[in-house]
Amino acid sequence: MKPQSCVNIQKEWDIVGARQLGRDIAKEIGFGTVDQARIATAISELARNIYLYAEEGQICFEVIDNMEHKGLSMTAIDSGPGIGDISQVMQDGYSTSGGLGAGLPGVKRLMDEFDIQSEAGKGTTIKSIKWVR
Amino acid sequence: MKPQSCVNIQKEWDIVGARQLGRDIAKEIGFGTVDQARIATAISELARNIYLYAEEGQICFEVIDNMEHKGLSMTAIDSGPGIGDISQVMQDGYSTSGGLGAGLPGVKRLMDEFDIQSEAGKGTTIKSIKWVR
Amino acid sequence: MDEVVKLDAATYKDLLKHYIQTQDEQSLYGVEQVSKSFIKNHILPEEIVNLHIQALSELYPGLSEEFQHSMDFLLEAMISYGLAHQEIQMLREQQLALKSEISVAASMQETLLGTSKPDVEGLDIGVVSVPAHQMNGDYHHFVKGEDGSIGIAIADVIGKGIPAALCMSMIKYSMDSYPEESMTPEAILKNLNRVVERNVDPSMFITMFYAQYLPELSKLRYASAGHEPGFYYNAETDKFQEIEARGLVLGVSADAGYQQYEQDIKKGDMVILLTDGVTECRDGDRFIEMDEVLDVIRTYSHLPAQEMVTQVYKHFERLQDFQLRDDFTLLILRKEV
Amino acid sequence: MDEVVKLDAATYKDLLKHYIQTQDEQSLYGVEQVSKSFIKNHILPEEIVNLHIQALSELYPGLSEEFQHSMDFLLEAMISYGLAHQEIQMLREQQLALKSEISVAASMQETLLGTSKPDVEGLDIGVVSVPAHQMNGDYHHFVKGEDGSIGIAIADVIGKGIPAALCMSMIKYSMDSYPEESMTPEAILKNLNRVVERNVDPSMFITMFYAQYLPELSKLRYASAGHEPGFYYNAETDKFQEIEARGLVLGVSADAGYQQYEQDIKKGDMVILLTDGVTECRDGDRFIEMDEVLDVIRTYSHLPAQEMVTQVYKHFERLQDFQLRDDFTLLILRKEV
Ligand SMILES: [Mn+2]
Ligand SMILES: [Mn+2]
Ligand SMILES: [Mn+2]
Ligand SMILES: [Mn+2]
Repeated sequence: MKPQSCVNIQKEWDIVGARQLGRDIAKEIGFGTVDQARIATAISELARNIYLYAEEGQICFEVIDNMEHKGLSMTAIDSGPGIGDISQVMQDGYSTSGGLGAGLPGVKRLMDEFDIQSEAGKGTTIKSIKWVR
Repeated sequence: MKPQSCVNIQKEWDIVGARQLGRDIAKEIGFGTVDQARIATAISELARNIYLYAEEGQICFEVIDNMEHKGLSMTAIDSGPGIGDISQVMQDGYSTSGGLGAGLPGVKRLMDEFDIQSEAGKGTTIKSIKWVR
Repeated sequence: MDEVVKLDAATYKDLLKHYIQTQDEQSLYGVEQVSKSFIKNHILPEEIVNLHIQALSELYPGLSEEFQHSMDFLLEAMISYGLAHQEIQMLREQQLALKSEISVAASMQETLLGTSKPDVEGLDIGVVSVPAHQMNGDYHHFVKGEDGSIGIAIADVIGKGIPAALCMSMIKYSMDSYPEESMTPEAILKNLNRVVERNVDPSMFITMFYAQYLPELSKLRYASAGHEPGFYYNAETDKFQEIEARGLVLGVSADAGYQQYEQDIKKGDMVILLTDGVTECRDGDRFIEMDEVLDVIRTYSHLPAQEMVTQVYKHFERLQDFQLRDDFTLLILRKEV
Repeated sequence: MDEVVKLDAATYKDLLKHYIQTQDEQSLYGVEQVSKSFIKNHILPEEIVNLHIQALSELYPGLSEEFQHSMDFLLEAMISYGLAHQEIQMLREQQLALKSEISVAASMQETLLGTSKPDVEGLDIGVVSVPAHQMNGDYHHFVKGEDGSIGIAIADVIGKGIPAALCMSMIKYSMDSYPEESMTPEAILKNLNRVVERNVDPSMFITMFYAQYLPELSKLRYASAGHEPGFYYNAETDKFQEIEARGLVLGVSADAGYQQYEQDIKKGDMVILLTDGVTECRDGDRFIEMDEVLDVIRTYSHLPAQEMVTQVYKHFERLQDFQLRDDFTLLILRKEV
């Protein structure tokens, strides 16, 4: 297993940096063009959430390579205000009503696995994995 | 105003013929590529309805060219079983649930104007117009 | 499924090749069919772009790098559309679940509110009541009194859909508890007004028209609680006239009283009761005039009452593009002999 | 709007040009943003393909005919996706309308079914009741008797969503009409059973657990109509035990009778009442075991009762991926002194 690589998200430019790193790793471990683009879009969503609502946070990438399968794990951690009602933000259309973004349900769709933990006032941790097919 | 041109729909091949005639007229009166493709798709839906459910019918094209605007009018006439509950077939998803086709709501979306009249046992007449923008 | 998709992909490539060579309509009709099959098998638009890139680079190995890069760029632009596309499936499923729930609730409501037209010698009755959505916020019912009189209630909860229907069900529960068949229209409205005022959310109001037809006297007795006025058709003069009746909407003031009116009914005369869903039909952006409703009724007045109301409903359903904006209830009573 | 779209189209072309030259990530991030803006402005996928064709043929006027034709073909394949995309907007609007209707109905229901925790010296009560959809088919309420006893009802309509909620509202209407506060649990269930049997659709069943806490005797009296068993926590032995109670579901048989049980409650003891939405939580495809529920309750048992039930709910909400499969009601009662 490779060591974790993380990108700090503070300015909008960092979103591009995170996408670049994520895409490079994805390409390296064998994801096709479509999946690379989906992973990049998921990174955008996660990173924009940090940039817009948490001011500070990071996205960490880890390659998973066990006997059964290979994949990319992404963890977004921030120390922002946290999410009060997770059920609500995980609902389709909650953040997309204006077509402004795919929101967290979008990330869940773009990736294969998804878990979120959040505490008001402390921050949010979102972990997601995509497996190479 | 040009005379009406009609295509009889009896076999699947006639659907292609109707699309070809509709697209030719559409191109001639100045519709762009996207609108040509939309008109062709609307013709497919109308013609398939006749081919699948009415056995016999025709689609007639007429160029509308008055002071204000120019457009293509299409009328699908069949002597099939008719539609019992029009409200129902005009509902989204009624015929598309399996993704099988856009159905009549699709035709309504692809065109600018849409009117339908149907009588059980006698047949159905669907008139739709698209205006050149 | 995967086999189907592979087959579709091969067909796509063949059709593409053929189209590039001949630009024929048949290939375009073919790709439309393939595209529908892709949608059915949950293939997303960015995958179509990817398929296109692959097919083209197999058909024309010497394609320029610019073209390759441009297509990767287009693929990226399609990802958001793919996400939106996936939302449809979710939305469709949710919609289906909600609708089936509502339809169960609606059939519970139908059982609860069910009424049947009384069979009276020489009286032809037609009624149609169609909800704008699945649950009906309009209400009508018939009661046959022991004295041979026919009680007819027609009501409309302000608002439509589920909340209105829920409200209506509560009213029905309350109404069941007192002996309507022995009371006059004014007394019934007075009583109901108290029940509504006490039991229903203060933001909910109900309008109701209550009529009693007395066959032996050929008389209609009625009272209204702010309800859309009905019409009386005089066969002798061949004219419609509004049935005037004043009265406060149910639920506003606990001690409202209601005035009672009377009307003689002769052979061939009609009584037309309705809710505002009929009179406030819209044709595009234009509200229809009451005269138009009466004209349509007149057009079908040679038919039996039930067919008459059905045809009138069909007329306005089409006029409104098959999407009712409000619950639609029309009730016609004709004295035949 | 049109101005925005024109601007977006120009941006698309610039980004495309830049990407073809450099293949940089920034252009791809840029096109993602543009693409979202297109979606927001109701631009369909086939229009993106068209835009791509135009941009590319302006940037590279010498593009091959094959490429041109291939793109016309791709555009045709996108029309079906465009139609599906338009359906989303419709579906979203309908969903919004339905949901707002249901939320009005849900708040009417909340008013109707509303209950407040009684304030009793030395008794700590916590309750959480969350519907799986917007309307709750679970029910609980508290009654304070004149003798100082606390009546607690917890019930579940078989099924969930709007029909269950509608059914629950009817029950509430019926319950309001008799003097619950002077009756024993067995008598209350016996009475209610008759009401349900008579008034509710035969396909609808209701399970109910009725408990009375008698502070002066430190005793719990209870009876159950086929309801999910609750638990008694014995502080002395630090053990949970199931509260056994047998009885037929409400509404099956008009003359069902109910057995009444008693339990002494000592300091630190807890009574845990729930609906099957708690015990039939699922973790993926696996149903959780009852012991897991009790373990979670134990984990938070140092907290005040209200916080305890909230934390337990949050635990299972997350376990179920934030999508409840059934209405979830958990009520905990702790004797403090
Ligand atoms: Mn209404
Ligand atoms: Mn109305
Ligand atoms: Mn239930
Ligand atoms: Mn349940």
